[in-house]
Amino acid sequence: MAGLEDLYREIILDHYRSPRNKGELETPPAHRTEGFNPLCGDEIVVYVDTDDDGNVNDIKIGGQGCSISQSSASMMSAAVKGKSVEEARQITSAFKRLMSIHETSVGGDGSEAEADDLEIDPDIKLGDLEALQGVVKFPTRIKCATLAWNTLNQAFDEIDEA
Amino acid sequence: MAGLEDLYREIILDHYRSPRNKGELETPPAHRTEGFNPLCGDEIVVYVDTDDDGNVNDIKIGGQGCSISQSSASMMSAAVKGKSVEEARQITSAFKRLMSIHETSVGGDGSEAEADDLEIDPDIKLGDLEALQGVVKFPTRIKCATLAWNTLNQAFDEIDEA
Amino acid sequence: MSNDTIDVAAIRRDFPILAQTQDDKRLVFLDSAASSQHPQQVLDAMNDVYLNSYANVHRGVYQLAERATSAYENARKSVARFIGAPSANEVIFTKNATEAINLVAQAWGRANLGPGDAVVLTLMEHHANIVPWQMMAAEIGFEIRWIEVTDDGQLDLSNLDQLLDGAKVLAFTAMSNVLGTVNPVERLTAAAKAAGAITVVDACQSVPHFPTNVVEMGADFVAFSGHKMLGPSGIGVLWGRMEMLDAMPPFLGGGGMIVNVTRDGFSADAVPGKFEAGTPPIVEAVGLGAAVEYLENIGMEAVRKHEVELTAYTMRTLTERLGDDLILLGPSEPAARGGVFSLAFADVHAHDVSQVLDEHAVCIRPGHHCAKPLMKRFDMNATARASVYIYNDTDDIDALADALVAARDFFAL
Amino acid sequence: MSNDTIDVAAIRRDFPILAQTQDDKRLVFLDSAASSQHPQQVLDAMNDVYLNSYANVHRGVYQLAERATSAYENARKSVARFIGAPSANEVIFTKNATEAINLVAQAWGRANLGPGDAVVLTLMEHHANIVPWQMMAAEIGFEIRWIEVTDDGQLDLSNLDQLLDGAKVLAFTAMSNVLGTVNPVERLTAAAKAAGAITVVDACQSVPHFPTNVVEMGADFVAFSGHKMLGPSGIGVLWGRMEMLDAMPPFLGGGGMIVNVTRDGFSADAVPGKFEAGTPPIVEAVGLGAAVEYLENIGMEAVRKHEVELTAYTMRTLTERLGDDLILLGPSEPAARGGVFSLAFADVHAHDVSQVLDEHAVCIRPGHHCAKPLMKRFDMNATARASVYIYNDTDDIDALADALVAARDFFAL
Ligand SMILES: Cc1ncc(COP(=O)(O)O)c(C=O)c1O
Ligand SMILES: Cc1ncc(COP(=O)(O)O)c(C=O)c1O
Repeated sequence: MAGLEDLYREIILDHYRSPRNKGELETPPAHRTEGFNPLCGDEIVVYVDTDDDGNVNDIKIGGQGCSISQSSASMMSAAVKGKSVEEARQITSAFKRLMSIHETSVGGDGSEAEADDLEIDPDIKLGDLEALQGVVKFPTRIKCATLAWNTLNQAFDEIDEA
Repeated sequence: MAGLEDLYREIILDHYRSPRNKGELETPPAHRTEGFNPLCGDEIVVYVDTDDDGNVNDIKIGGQGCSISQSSASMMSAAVKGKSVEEARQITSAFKRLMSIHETSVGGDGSEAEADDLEIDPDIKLGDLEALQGVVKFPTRIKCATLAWNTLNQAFDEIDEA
Repeated sequence: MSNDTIDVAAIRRDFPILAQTQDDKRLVFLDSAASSQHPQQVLDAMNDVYLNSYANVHRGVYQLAERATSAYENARKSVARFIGAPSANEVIFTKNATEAINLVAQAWGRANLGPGDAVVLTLMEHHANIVPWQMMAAEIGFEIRWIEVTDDGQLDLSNLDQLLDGAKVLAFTAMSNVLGTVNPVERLTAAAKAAGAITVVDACQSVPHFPTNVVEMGADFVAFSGHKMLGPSGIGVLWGRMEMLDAMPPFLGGGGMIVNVTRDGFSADAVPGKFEAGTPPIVEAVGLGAAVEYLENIGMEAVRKHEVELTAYTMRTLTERLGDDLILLGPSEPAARGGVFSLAFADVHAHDVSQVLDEHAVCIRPGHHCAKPLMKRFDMNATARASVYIYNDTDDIDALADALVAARDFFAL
Repeated sequence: MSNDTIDVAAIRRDFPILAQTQDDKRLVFLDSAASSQHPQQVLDAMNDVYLNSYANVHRGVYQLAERATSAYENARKSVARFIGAPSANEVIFTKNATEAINLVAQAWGRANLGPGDAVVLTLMEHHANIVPWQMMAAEIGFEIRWIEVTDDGQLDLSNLDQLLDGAKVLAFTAMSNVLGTVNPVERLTAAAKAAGAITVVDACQSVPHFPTNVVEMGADFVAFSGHKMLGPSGIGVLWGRMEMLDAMPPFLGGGGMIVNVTRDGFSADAVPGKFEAGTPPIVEAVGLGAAVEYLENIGMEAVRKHEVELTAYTMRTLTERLGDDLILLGPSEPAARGGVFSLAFADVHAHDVSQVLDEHAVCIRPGHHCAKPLMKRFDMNATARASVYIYNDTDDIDALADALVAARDFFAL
């Protein structure tokens, strides 16, 4: 099963089995946003607490999903916690680029193709998240990997609008 | 053009060129019913004047259509004029049987397949109308040949209901 | 082999796609509940139209058009015969079952439902038999009532009379696409009739697998799709009782569904034309006609018997090989269900199971199967669903079991 | 042959159906305006899916499903490129153009039109662009206004501003399927925009024959069918500006168009999923994608040039051979029209003309061509319509003229 080891790296399975920042935050002050993968039924709930200076003070993840969507959410939470919203958005863009969004097709869903065209700071390091690179070879799984990120972005948008 | 001579018998062309009973009747006392062939746009208007004893005192035909629908209407008017409504319905059934309705398929149109199941008097003679038999070999033209008859039947139904 | 058993090896030879290998492994296709594969006979029938007799239907007098029209109308007759419809004119071709149900919910619904009315659905419906009613409920303001589902995946009919009291519609699936549950169609239609409600049966999962007689079902409307019964994509069927279809307004407007059009308005054609606006899926209907003939040649009794046997084998094998590690939703009695198996491991997500199975060339489908209210009822967000058809045999089930064992082991802590 | 001319003989070799004879006569197919024929490349693309890569789309993780999904989505991209759509997600697959127009009239219409509003149509519309609006007018109570048609078959735009005053929608055909008239699309969309009306362009007869750029057209919605542009039956396209599609409610409800469904309601998916309820015409979309690539290889400029030349030849030949016996509707300038010829003899009905032509293996269509209000305008109930495409040449036109002469003589008094 050569292909499978590409997809299911050890670190991914580790985050799946021991998810970081799992749980809920009180709302308010935190903001709660739900995301769905309409194809497979995965649900993500992102609780994010930002302060007046635009920093992600805390983040918690709820919901159910496959190893890819859950581990991606777990790694995301670790990557953005304590960062500024601006940096978090940059990491999101960098991650989506890693997922080849814009270059490869995902099929059927408007949102992916509309990924934002932010200039990405070359200093952004994805670290552990790079382990998800193998997902690119499994096109339908890209939606699993990006679910949490799209939900986080939506949470930021909702906070901005409020 | 062997096939064509089957379809366009001389008597058919004669009725087409010199239609019998063409015109209108005053309504009331006559009854006016329109029929359409939705496929080709042919229109038939049947004016029929029945008396209290259930006889077709007079009939006139209006509308536009192809040689088959026009000649069939013309022959029909000649065949039913002066007959009782009951006889006229019998002739209609006999004519539809000649058109193989029930046995062959016509396609798409509910009304044809629902042709009534009257017992047909074996004494009914179709006479000139037999010339239309060739139409059976040209399935789409069956609708042309039966348009006037369906319209007449509808007129009788409307008179019955009134 | 006796007359009522089917020769799977011979059938497989008719399905070119099943001969392929994936990484040198025999392809094991267990996703027919989503969409089935196609025998060469169906492809030949469609190619024959395109190569020899293609034209738009119902409008030409030339020979190609006559041949295309009669091929299309003969398909209508074949489908009518297959489902026991009293008249071919009661068979309306749509693009899929979803359009068929929307046609009823929207065209019949707008003409017949009002605020304060009630429509009864079951909790095991596919979204295709939920969302159209929810859309109309939002527009019109009627109530939707739900027949609950028991723990072993049956409809809970204990309060049926109460649910039907004052209801105008009962819409339900003949067989669950998630649980495999075969519902008591005749009991349900009879109860609805007694309560004065019309019935809409989603027969997507039953028509391909069971002998069907719409008159015996006692329904007013029956919807199904061609692509789940060996037919092509792009074609579905709405059967309706003529009386209902006659009295209903049209759904889509356009060419082919009118008797006359003036500046001031239009008059609709007779059924079925009234409901087939625009150029229909001509060649797709012909393909479905060929699929129906293929199934008739096998015999639907034999199809059902094969599937009950394979269902029993599947349940036995999965229990033997995976025991308590694997949850199988739905009724435990093979004869009470169709060949649809929704599986779940406690610790491995359906999506991951499917991925491992794909490595074994075993094709199954993970997800909510367009039945989210039902998934919620069982507190799941996804299952891995395997489903069988005439071309599946015990080898396929053994391969499924092997691959499931591998999936469990791969993700074992 | 230069680069912008087309090689009809080479093209004809790609269309197996055109090689057939009828009573030893070469088949002369002149009914492409109703539905066109299919190059082997389109049939091969569809067979390839059925033989190698068929599965339901968007829902499986196994390789067949991945391949089917990407074939389907690649077709969307091909169509988007062909019509100059800014995003592939603006391309919605329907079963035909009629469904596409109904989608706009019903889903956009119910959300945006009210009593007292006005919708402007032209008198040369196909029923597909009349009846959906009449159905909504009857439901909602808005007014329908008509752009008249001049004697030479052009839109009478003298009172356009007045007609558009206060109108919410202008829906019109880019090219008449009866008269061949090519309408001034950009002028009409600009006038509508200035008046605050949205525009719906019925591009059934233009997309197959002209280079198309939906952005330059300036329309909000554009509808067309696959089966008139070398594609299979069972597939149509609605293109819409993303902003419009985003803001609209869905049309059909079911699987594949939702993000979530609960007992209490549903939330709709993003465009295009929102408008593609149920299993879509998967293989039909792939066939349309292949058709688009076939046309791109020829080049739409070359297609148009060929048709203008053939139109000029047709008009010249018919005049020479039949003179005043034959009436040809529509504009007299070949460059102002498409290759659609509605013909009428004073004394021979179109149905009879077609019948005689069929004996000569010449396939044309008699009738009202689903444009009864237009026929009435010209005081006719039927014409005999011949129409050309890339596989027609001057031999076909000569055969048409011969057969018309024979028809006239057969029915001569
Ligand atoms: C101008 C025009 N509009 C609409 C249609 C309807 O297309 P379809 O029947 O494919 O829905 C046609 C073709 O019949 C047409 O020519
Ligand atoms: C029970 C049931 N109903 C409805 C549908 C919808 O069928 P389609 O997608 O062909 O419209 C399906 C299949 O997806 C089904 O299984």
